[in-house]
Amino acid sequence: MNFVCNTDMTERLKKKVLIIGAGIAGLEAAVQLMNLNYDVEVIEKENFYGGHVKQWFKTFPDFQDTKPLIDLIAGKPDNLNIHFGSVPGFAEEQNGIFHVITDKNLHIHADAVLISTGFELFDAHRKEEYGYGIFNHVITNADLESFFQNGFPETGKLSLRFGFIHCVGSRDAKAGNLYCSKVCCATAVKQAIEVRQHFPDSEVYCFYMDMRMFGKQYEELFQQAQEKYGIHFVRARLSEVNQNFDQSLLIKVEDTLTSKPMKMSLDYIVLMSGMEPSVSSQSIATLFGIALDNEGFIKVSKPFIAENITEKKGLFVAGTATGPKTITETLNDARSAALAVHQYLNSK
Amino acid sequence: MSELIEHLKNDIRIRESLNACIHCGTCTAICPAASFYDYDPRELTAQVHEIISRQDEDKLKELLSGDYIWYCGECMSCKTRCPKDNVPGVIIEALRSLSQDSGLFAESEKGRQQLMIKRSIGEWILNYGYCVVGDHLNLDLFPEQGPNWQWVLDNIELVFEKQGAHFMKEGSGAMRKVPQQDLDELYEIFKVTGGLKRFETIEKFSETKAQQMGMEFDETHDCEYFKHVYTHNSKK
Amino acid sequence: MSDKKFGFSIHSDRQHNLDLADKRLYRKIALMEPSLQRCIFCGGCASTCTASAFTQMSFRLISLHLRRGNLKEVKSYASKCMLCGKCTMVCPRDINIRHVIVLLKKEFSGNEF
Amino acid sequence: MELTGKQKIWEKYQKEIPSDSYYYARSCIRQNFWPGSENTFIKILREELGKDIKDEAHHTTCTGIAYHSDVVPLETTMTVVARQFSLMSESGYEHFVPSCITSFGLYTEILETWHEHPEIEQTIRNFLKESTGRTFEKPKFLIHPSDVIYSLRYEILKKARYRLINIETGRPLQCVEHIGCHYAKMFPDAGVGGAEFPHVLAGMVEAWGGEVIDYPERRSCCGFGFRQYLVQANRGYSIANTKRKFESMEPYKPDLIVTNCPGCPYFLDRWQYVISEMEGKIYGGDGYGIPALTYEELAGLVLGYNPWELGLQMHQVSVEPLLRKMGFLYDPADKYVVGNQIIQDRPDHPDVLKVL
Repeated sequence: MNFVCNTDMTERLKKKVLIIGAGIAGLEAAVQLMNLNYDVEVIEKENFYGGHVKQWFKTFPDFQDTKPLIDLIAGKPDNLNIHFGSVPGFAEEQNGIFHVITDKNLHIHADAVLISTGFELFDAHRKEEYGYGIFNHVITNADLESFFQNGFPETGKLSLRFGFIHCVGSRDAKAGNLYCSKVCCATAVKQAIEVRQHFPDSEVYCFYMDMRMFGKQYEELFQQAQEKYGIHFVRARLSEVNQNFDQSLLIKVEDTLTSKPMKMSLDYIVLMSGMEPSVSSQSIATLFGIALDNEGFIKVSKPFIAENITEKKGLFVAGTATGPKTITETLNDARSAALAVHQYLNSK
Repeated sequence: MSELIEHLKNDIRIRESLNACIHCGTCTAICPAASFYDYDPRELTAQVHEIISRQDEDKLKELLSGDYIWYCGECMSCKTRCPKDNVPGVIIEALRSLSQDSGLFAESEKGRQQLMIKRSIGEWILNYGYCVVGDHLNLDLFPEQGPNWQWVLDNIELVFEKQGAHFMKEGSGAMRKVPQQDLDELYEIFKVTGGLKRFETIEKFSETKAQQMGMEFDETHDCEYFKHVYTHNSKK
Repeated sequence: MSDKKFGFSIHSDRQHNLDLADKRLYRKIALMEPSLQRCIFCGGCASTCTASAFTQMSFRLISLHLRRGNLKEVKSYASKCMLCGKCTMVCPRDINIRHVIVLLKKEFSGNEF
Repeated sequence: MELTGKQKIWEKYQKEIPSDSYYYARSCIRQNFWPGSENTFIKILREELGKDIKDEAHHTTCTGIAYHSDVVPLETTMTVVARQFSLMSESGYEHFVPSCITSFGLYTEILETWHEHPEIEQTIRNFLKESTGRTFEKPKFLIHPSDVIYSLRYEILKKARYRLINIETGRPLQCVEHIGCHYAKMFPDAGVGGAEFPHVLAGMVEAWGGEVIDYPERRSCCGFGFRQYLVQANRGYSIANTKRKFESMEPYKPDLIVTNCPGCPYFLDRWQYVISEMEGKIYGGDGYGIPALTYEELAGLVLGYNPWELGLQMHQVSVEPLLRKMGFLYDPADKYVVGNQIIQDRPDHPDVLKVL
């Protein structure tokens, strides 16, 4: 089958696809669908596109700046039609046509809808014992990215000790998330290296349960972190954080490989908050009457063979709205979703 | 099917507090016993999980006969932490119950100490209606109480009266004498629910053990065996 | 020794304090054999180790204890090694384990911990 | 970053505390070592605040200490607890207030177990019926007396005669609060402020003018460990725990320790004496040690009650230095006067720890 747009189709009245969410999944799918000659409209709750990636400084494993990457995706078509600061407030389907009204009272009639509402970072406040929002130097992976982008607060100290805490809000029944958030191990290694580059005199520890370096070049990155940057990896999960008299942070873990309780002082603790289902995904699922899976992500109709198709005809899903994904996976998923939409509309 | 393992498996505390362990060590990190004994609640949890899933009765007997299950202080700090909803401290409760009810407690130094607890706290409950009774807490058994407590003991009725307490007097109030009818009800509860049976089991196996160890044994706090289990610590 | 008056002594704390760990030897060895830094504590070395069949030898634990500054343990384990080199052959991170042990043995010769 | 984390947590863990009609169950340890504290609690509620609190003769231990020292089976403990509820129902009360934290934790756990497993509750009902002929209603509210004092802390403040302020410096007294593990570690929702940053004592301290110290070992156990203290051979565990806490709080120079659980002040008090005897070490206070009080004693001091009726002479660590800091007017001689009798005996002095 030939997926490239053909002349028959251009002559027909263009079919419309509504994409909800202008993160990298929504953007990539939009571009692909426009190339397939569909009329695409995107609504985005924020006033910018690029989603979480936009707030990230660099990617792993290759330390690319994120900004050019987003421009590369979004910059392809000049006429990308995005309604910023809008969320769907009403949705109805009749005879295969979706009628969506936004909170700004914009009416959209679409032949297909693609949900790309992404994820939310786990709110680290919920791990009360980690002291986020209580102790000044307990930060999250997202805070650290913003420090990289906007500069670190003055510390007055050169030889800082950093501790990266993996699995924050992931693999945790107490947090309600039993799944692995997948990208945090690689993110931690990336950020640990960046910290060492930023503060050459610093000492960096990663506290992990399992190093899940599954992607191409990830394991190499891990090895580089150990060898080239002297980053220490300790198999442990953080139990609690306290503050020392000198204001440094005291952590308690078990050094599981020697079976001993262990404590150490740190200047910064970076919590690797995992991916959680976004609130938007949940409200949109309710709006369109589709189900969520056990973890609260949008449920796909058939694993493996229809990962982008929801249980409702004409309603598609792409990116981290269905579960944690890397940037590469998200972009591939978006292309796959575009294809699924195309197949659907082509056979309609 | 092993009876011991069935018993353990059906204990509500095991049913509610034992899941697969991911060996993260958040329990051990803050466990007081892990700091001050050679003990690791993470390993304990994994061990019990394995015993049950493999039906390994020999391993269970070994565990119930050893010191390892007696180190935990049941502070339950582990309950707050575990990301898999395990509670090593509650698993310990189930193991200790089984160790006593099977008599295996008498095989370990730490397990044998249960006799002292039965003969103090245990009996005070039935005799007075309290777990702790001040005038039994003398400085011979509890020297750390210090000179002020000795002074309290020497003048206990007056000191308690000063604070509005009713030391072993009728009526309500602190350290009042619990009426006999209530003690009778407690006794009946212990009889019906297995409390007395556990006491008897502790006594019975302790006596046998004392004979094996060649130590004098009677019902007092002064016999050789009682003093031995109360004070002996081979680890230090 | 139990205190005479009270009948017990204050237990010592097993908790490891990483702030106080002496990491000088680790740094020194890692400088001479940088591949040591790549260790992922998989235990491949220990499971193939000839000495570990008869003693407590485990290079995995040497690697850990060296990083934690537990030099007594490191010395004791290292003394068990017969330098057969099987561990070096199985290491998935290609660490020159044999060389690390040779360096440690040199370090400890004449030094009592 | 805005550091409002603690406030947010405190808002999250505010439990409903009924304002009147309490059925009080006394604590084995509190009655023995701090009998004045229990009476002070009743006095504050009845006399200062006009509340109804039932204090009757027929209730007993919950067996908690024996249960956690493992000599009493779970079924026995549950049935004894059911009997306590039966006494409460019989008296026409619905708000159960156990003085002990071990009890409070155990009651919470048992109610939770019964909720999850109604068949167990039925078994226990049958046991109770068979052994005593009793039936029972479950309490509508299970609250700890410290929850009650917490909820009334500002009313107590209105009647306060003293503040937790050093009258010489005008600065807040530095207070260590120690919660007691079984208050909220097992069921964070059961405690005011939750398990990690409990507010129940911190709220009292702050309301009454003091400042709470957050030291690294704040969350650690006092070291009781049930069998680990009860058996002499194991006491090295108990004291080691407490010592670790003292060492951790020492740099903050605490003026006092306030506790929630009846057992904790015992260990935080007595082990200071033992450490001083064994190692010659005294934590803080010009050789006098750090007074470890119950929250009832603290409330009583704020209200200006006679320290010797509160029972402060039963502590091994002398409280007089604290009373002086607060500017508390007290009669040193009254320590030994009971009615028209005078106790002639005086306690011996420890070898190292200074006492008054």
